[in-house]
Amino acid sequence: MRQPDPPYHQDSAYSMPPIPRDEGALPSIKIVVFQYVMAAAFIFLVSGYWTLQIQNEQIYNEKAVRNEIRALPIPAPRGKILDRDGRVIVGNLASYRLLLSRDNLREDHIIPIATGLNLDPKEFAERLRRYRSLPSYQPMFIKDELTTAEFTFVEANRDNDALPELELISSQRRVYPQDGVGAHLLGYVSEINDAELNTPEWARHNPGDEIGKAGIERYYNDALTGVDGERQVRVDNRGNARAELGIKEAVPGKDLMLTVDLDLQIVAELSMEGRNGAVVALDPRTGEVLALVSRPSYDPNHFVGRIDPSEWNKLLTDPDKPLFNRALQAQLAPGSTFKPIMALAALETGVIDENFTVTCTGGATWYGRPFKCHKRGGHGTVNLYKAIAQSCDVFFYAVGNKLGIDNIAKYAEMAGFGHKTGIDLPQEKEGVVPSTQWKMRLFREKWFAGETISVAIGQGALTVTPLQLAYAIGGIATGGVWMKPHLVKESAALAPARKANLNIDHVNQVIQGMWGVVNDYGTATAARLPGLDLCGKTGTAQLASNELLKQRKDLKDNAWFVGFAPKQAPEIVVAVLYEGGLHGNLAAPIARDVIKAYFDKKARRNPRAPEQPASVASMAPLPKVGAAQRP
Amino acid sequence: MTDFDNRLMDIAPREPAVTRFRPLSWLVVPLLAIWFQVFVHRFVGYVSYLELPLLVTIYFSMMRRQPIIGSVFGACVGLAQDSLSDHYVGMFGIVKTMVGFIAASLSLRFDVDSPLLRLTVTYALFVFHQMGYWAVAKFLVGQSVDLQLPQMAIQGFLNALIAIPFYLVLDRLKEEAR
Amino acid sequence: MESFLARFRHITVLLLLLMAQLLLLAYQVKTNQEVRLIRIWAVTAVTPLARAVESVSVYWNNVFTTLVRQREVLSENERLKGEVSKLRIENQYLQGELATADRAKVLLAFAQTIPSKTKAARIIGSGTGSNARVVYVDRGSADGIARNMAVVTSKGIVGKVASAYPTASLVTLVTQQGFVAGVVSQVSRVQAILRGTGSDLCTLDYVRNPFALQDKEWLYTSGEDRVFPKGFPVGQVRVTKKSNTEFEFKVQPVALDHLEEVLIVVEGIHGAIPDPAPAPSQEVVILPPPPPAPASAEAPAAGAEGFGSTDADRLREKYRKLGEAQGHTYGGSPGRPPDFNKAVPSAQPKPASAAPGKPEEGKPPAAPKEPAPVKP
Amino acid sequence: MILLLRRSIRDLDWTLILLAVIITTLGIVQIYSATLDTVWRNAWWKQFVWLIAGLVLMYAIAQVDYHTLLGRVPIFYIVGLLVLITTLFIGTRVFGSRRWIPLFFGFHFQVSEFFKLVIILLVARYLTEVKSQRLSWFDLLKLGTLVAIPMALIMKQPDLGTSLTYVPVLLTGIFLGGLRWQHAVVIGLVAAVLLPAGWFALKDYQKARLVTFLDPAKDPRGAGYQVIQSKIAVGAGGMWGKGVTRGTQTQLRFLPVPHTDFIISAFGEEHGFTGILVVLGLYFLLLMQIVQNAQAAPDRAGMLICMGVAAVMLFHVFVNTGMAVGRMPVTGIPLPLMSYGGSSLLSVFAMLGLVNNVRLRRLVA
Repeated sequence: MRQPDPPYHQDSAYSMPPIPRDEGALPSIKIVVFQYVMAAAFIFLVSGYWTLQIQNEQIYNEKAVRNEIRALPIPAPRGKILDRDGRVIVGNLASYRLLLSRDNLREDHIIPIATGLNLDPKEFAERLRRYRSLPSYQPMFIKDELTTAEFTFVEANRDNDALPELELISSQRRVYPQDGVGAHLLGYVSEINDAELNTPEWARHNPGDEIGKAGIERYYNDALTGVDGERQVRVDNRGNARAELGIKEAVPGKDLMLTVDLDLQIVAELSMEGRNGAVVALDPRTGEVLALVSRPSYDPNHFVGRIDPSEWNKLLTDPDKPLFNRALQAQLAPGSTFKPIMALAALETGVIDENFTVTCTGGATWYGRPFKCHKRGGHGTVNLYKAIAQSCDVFFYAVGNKLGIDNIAKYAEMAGFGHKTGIDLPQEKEGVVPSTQWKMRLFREKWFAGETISVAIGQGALTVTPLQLAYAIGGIATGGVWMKPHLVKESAALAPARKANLNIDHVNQVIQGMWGVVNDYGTATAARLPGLDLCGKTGTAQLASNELLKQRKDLKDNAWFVGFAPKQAPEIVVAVLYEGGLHGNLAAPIARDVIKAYFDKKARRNPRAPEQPASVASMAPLPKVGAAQRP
Repeated sequence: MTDFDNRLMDIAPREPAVTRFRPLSWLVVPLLAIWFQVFVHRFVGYVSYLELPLLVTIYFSMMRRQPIIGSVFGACVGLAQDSLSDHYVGMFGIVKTMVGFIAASLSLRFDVDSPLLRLTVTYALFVFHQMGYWAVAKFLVGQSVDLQLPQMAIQGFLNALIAIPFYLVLDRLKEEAR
Repeated sequence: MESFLARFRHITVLLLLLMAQLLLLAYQVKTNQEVRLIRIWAVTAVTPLARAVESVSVYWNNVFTTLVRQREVLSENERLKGEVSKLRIENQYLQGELATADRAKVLLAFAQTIPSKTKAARIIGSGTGSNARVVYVDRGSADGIARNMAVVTSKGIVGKVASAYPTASLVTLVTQQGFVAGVVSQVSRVQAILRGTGSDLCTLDYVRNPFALQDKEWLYTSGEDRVFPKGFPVGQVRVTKKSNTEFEFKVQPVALDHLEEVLIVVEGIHGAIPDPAPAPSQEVVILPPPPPAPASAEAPAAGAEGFGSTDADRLREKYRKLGEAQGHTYGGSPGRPPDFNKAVPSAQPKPASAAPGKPEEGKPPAAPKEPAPVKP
Repeated sequence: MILLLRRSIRDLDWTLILLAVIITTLGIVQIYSATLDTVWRNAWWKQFVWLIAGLVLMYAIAQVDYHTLLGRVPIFYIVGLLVLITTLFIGTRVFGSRRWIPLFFGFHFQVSEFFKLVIILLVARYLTEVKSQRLSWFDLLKLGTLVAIPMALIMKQPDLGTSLTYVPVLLTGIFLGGLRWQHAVVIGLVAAVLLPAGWFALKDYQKARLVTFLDPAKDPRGAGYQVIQSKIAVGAGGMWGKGVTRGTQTQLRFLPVPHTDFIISAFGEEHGFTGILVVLGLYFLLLMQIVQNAQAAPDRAGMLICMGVAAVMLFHVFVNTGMAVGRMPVTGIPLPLMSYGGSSLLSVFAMLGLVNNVRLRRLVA
């Protein structure tokens, strides 16, 4: 029998006796059940751990390793760009990026750090404050490209005793020549953008990579780009490296040796300074590009990393188009520089011979239209030599009329006009060589004979690039062998020379005329180099018809000059485009300086017994006209 | 407890003659040794191979014949030595603790006044000490230290040689056993 | 349990001691923090003794040297007249006094010649490890010494204060591994970073222009590390490897032999540190930047070569000067063509009238102006 | 008095205490290992202080006769409810839920942990008062409501895990108190109907936890991340573990909260299956010891108190360690004695105090 339980009192004086022990009421069986449940629960738990730790340890170990091991890339340095003598045109600069690990930053170190790095402490503290919202393991970027002094400061003070917050990360920065020297030739590298990432050309690159975007940098991007290495590190769940496990070194990009001669390039750049235009210097024997200048230029250094948008806009909207590579992309009327090709075409086709003369009275009428010669009073009786040397337009009107447009086109194309030269630079333009076919294809119109007359003096629809002009004249100067222009030696092996079967006599007559241009009271006596048989041809090309010119006075004539030397075995051919230069003889000194630089350098390289000092040589008498004719 | 241990225990307990020292010498001698280690090296470069704190540790542990005291004494000397150098505190401490323990344990089994045994024990413990320090530096702290065995052997011999007269000097500090 | 403890008492105590120290060690290794408190006790406890003994030792050193010299003089005097001997002895004695006083005097004089404010300190101890390159000096934070202060002697730089305790400071020497200082060479003004390696020789890193740096050149502190004031000698360069691509420079610090007294540079504290750290030794001292190098002949050249330039820039500068020297405007009006083989006008222009054709400095003479070079 | 004190100390269940202290010590070592280099690196020290405080609390609770405590249950209950309601308004918000009320010295006090004691006493008293081997529907409903009110308040915090810990006390109580099998069937059916309804009452993150429990791979960076990382950590431990402070997943912080809820995962990684066996064995012994005390209890009330404690502990251990290997949903309830946290540790020792209380009185009758 159970006794009634005493009521529970609210006071604390509740005392014994307790509930009497009721053996039968105690659910001992149920407690045993509970114990079994407990044991089952523990077996269930143990089995869970057994599965993970004993049966599948391998799997989870691998997962753990995948969790904690990361490969961090080591950027490979890009290959340097060297000139033909191995001088560095484009180099890399080891630069350092300074980070502040905010995890262990101490307040009282802010001022020493700011002072040491020449930062304004207030501004620095302000920047730190802005970082407050970010997690503290994220380091703060302080400065790029430390100066020597700052670098020394950081190295000397970032030990444990002084300022352990400072972290240096090394990187490489591309360095281009200052003031835009060779900018169009070299191009620039810049961070790859999203649009480029989606093109097949850049498919193997990753976001954040720096790629060549113009010039050599772009054309030879693959060779210049090295293979990035990687560092295997153990990281924590925030990706902070905790320990290094292994390293695969980066393979640096290959250095690229150009055919460019930095001396010539510099002289050409200096000559073009402050002018708009282009200079192309080739070695006609090999097609090697010795110099390639386009002005105005831009500073590729600004492109490295990411260009400032405002600066980029300024470059894009500049009316002088500094980004435009005039040497390959300016398609302009060649003007009188086309005349040597006309002359060669006329001789080769036999429409004239060396005795052919025209009387120039300062103009002539063809097909009912008046065509003027640049010399008001006329040149009088003109033969081929004089017509080239003094650039008589009337003579070439007659020659052009005799040849007809298709013959002109045939020889212009033979010289390389109207097609890309195939130089190893991106975005070359091909120019225009007009012909009956060309007009029909483009305008669905017949060719008018009157149009031929302007083409005969390098005007009309005919357009060429400075590179094409140098290539064309170089080929003629070497007697009809056109070597593909190239900037990197190995690339030449792939391209066989283009040869034309020319009568050497005809070639010599044209060259003789070009010799006269410079040395025999021709249009470019300014380019005369005493002691050197420099041949050349000036050109003054109208940009627009005479009517348009009357309206816009700012459209000045382009000055052209193309020259080569020496006369017998040309080693260098230089084409100069001087935009708005008014007259070809103003472009001539530019070419002269470049050629002079070439031969001065050659003399420097092969110092032969100095029979006469330079000062004496420059006063040496002129060789007789025609004395150096070929056999 | 293995059979071997029991046998050892059977042999060991002849009542060891505990040597007593004045309390002051427990403090002054090791301090002097450490001080010597830190400051005398500067004047006399050729004594740099000497490890006086180690010799002191060995001597006192050996003479006191109590592993606990040896361990504690070794730990104190080692820690003091550590705190005056620029490495982590505890490196010498750990090694010297073990040296003190071993020296005291060994002393239960042999005549601590025999010079030959003193020489041998000192030499062995010196080598042990250097190896131990090397192991601590390499495996616990992760420093890359070279183990120069021949040098160690020579230095140990020199230390042991110095130890004999040194111990004799220290013997003067003994209080008569009660 | 009790019997267990009693039986294994020895080994338990040993294990406990070892475990405790292991924990201590693990704590330090894991956190990379020192047990600073223990060290402060130890250093503060030992340095007074060291100081006392040091001064006694200096005294005895004087007496000892005097004795030695007296004996020398006596033996010499046996062959000389007795009367003069007394004077000689006195003379010798005075000389001896002078010699010992010399070092301190030199240091004092030196301290007065340098612009920085310094405190003289005496070296009272070295690190305990056999290859530790640290020393203790007898000035501490109580004397105004703070971490990162430069330590120099009249011979050159010694090291910098690694930690300042109340009565003493720990100085890391130039040769200690991880030590870095900015240096500049005396002649070629090449800047570099000096690194301690833990051996007797330091190495040079980040040498700006390794080609220009010559063997045996003296290095001075450049001040750019903001620790060492500019202009203290460091040591002589030894070029141990030099090829087109690889360079290796070693430097033997000059000031580390027979270190007795040093100067700690205390002045030059740039700007007050706002929050005084809990311990006075926690300050970091930053010197103001070194003054710019005096305008010298090479200064503009250095500017042009500046940071990150290529050969193209140098060549352009050369041609520009060439043009200027000859009054030639590139691509400009017709006139006498330029001569690109003329020597580049240097910083110290030679008289313009010097025969231009004359060969100079082993350069090839000006090129002959022949008609087209003959081809083979 | 002194005699009494000596007796009371001597008669404490020392096996139980020793087991608890060993487990707590293992926990402290593991907390130390898991929090190296983190802001929690002093946690192990605090846990040690809590251990001492817990032992004192345990002793104190063991002294007051549990019958007195049972007599005060209504007061405890009402005061507890008031504090729970206060918590909802003034509580400190941590991780989006208000569970803690600020106390002196910057300590925070998790009321729901201590309310467990009230629930245990409540169930014990109620079922003792019923005085019947067979519970009526009315009894079940009344007891269920009494337990459900605080549960609802705690869910409101929201803290599903802790509120669920009251359920095993209730279930164990009615099971031992005399549940009729017909009732059990009905309750089971009702629960089966109500559970889907309860689903809608759950917060989003609670749903997410349950979903990820069923399929952890579904949301590897979100709620499932914890389970996946925990399994990786445990699995990587293998047979012998990687050693104290060597567990990469723990040390590199891949394992979330390795010193509180997932301490067993950290322990599993660093000590392996061997260590897990030891710890689970210790827990099993601890529970067996509590159950043994229940069996030796002087009366029904004492038995129910001990069994309530056993039920809560079992639930905690089961859910927490099961969660670490993905066999239970992530509910955020701590592992008793091991997980870092003053409230949790103190409440466990308070419960052990109750058990000792019962034990001290076993001979009185």
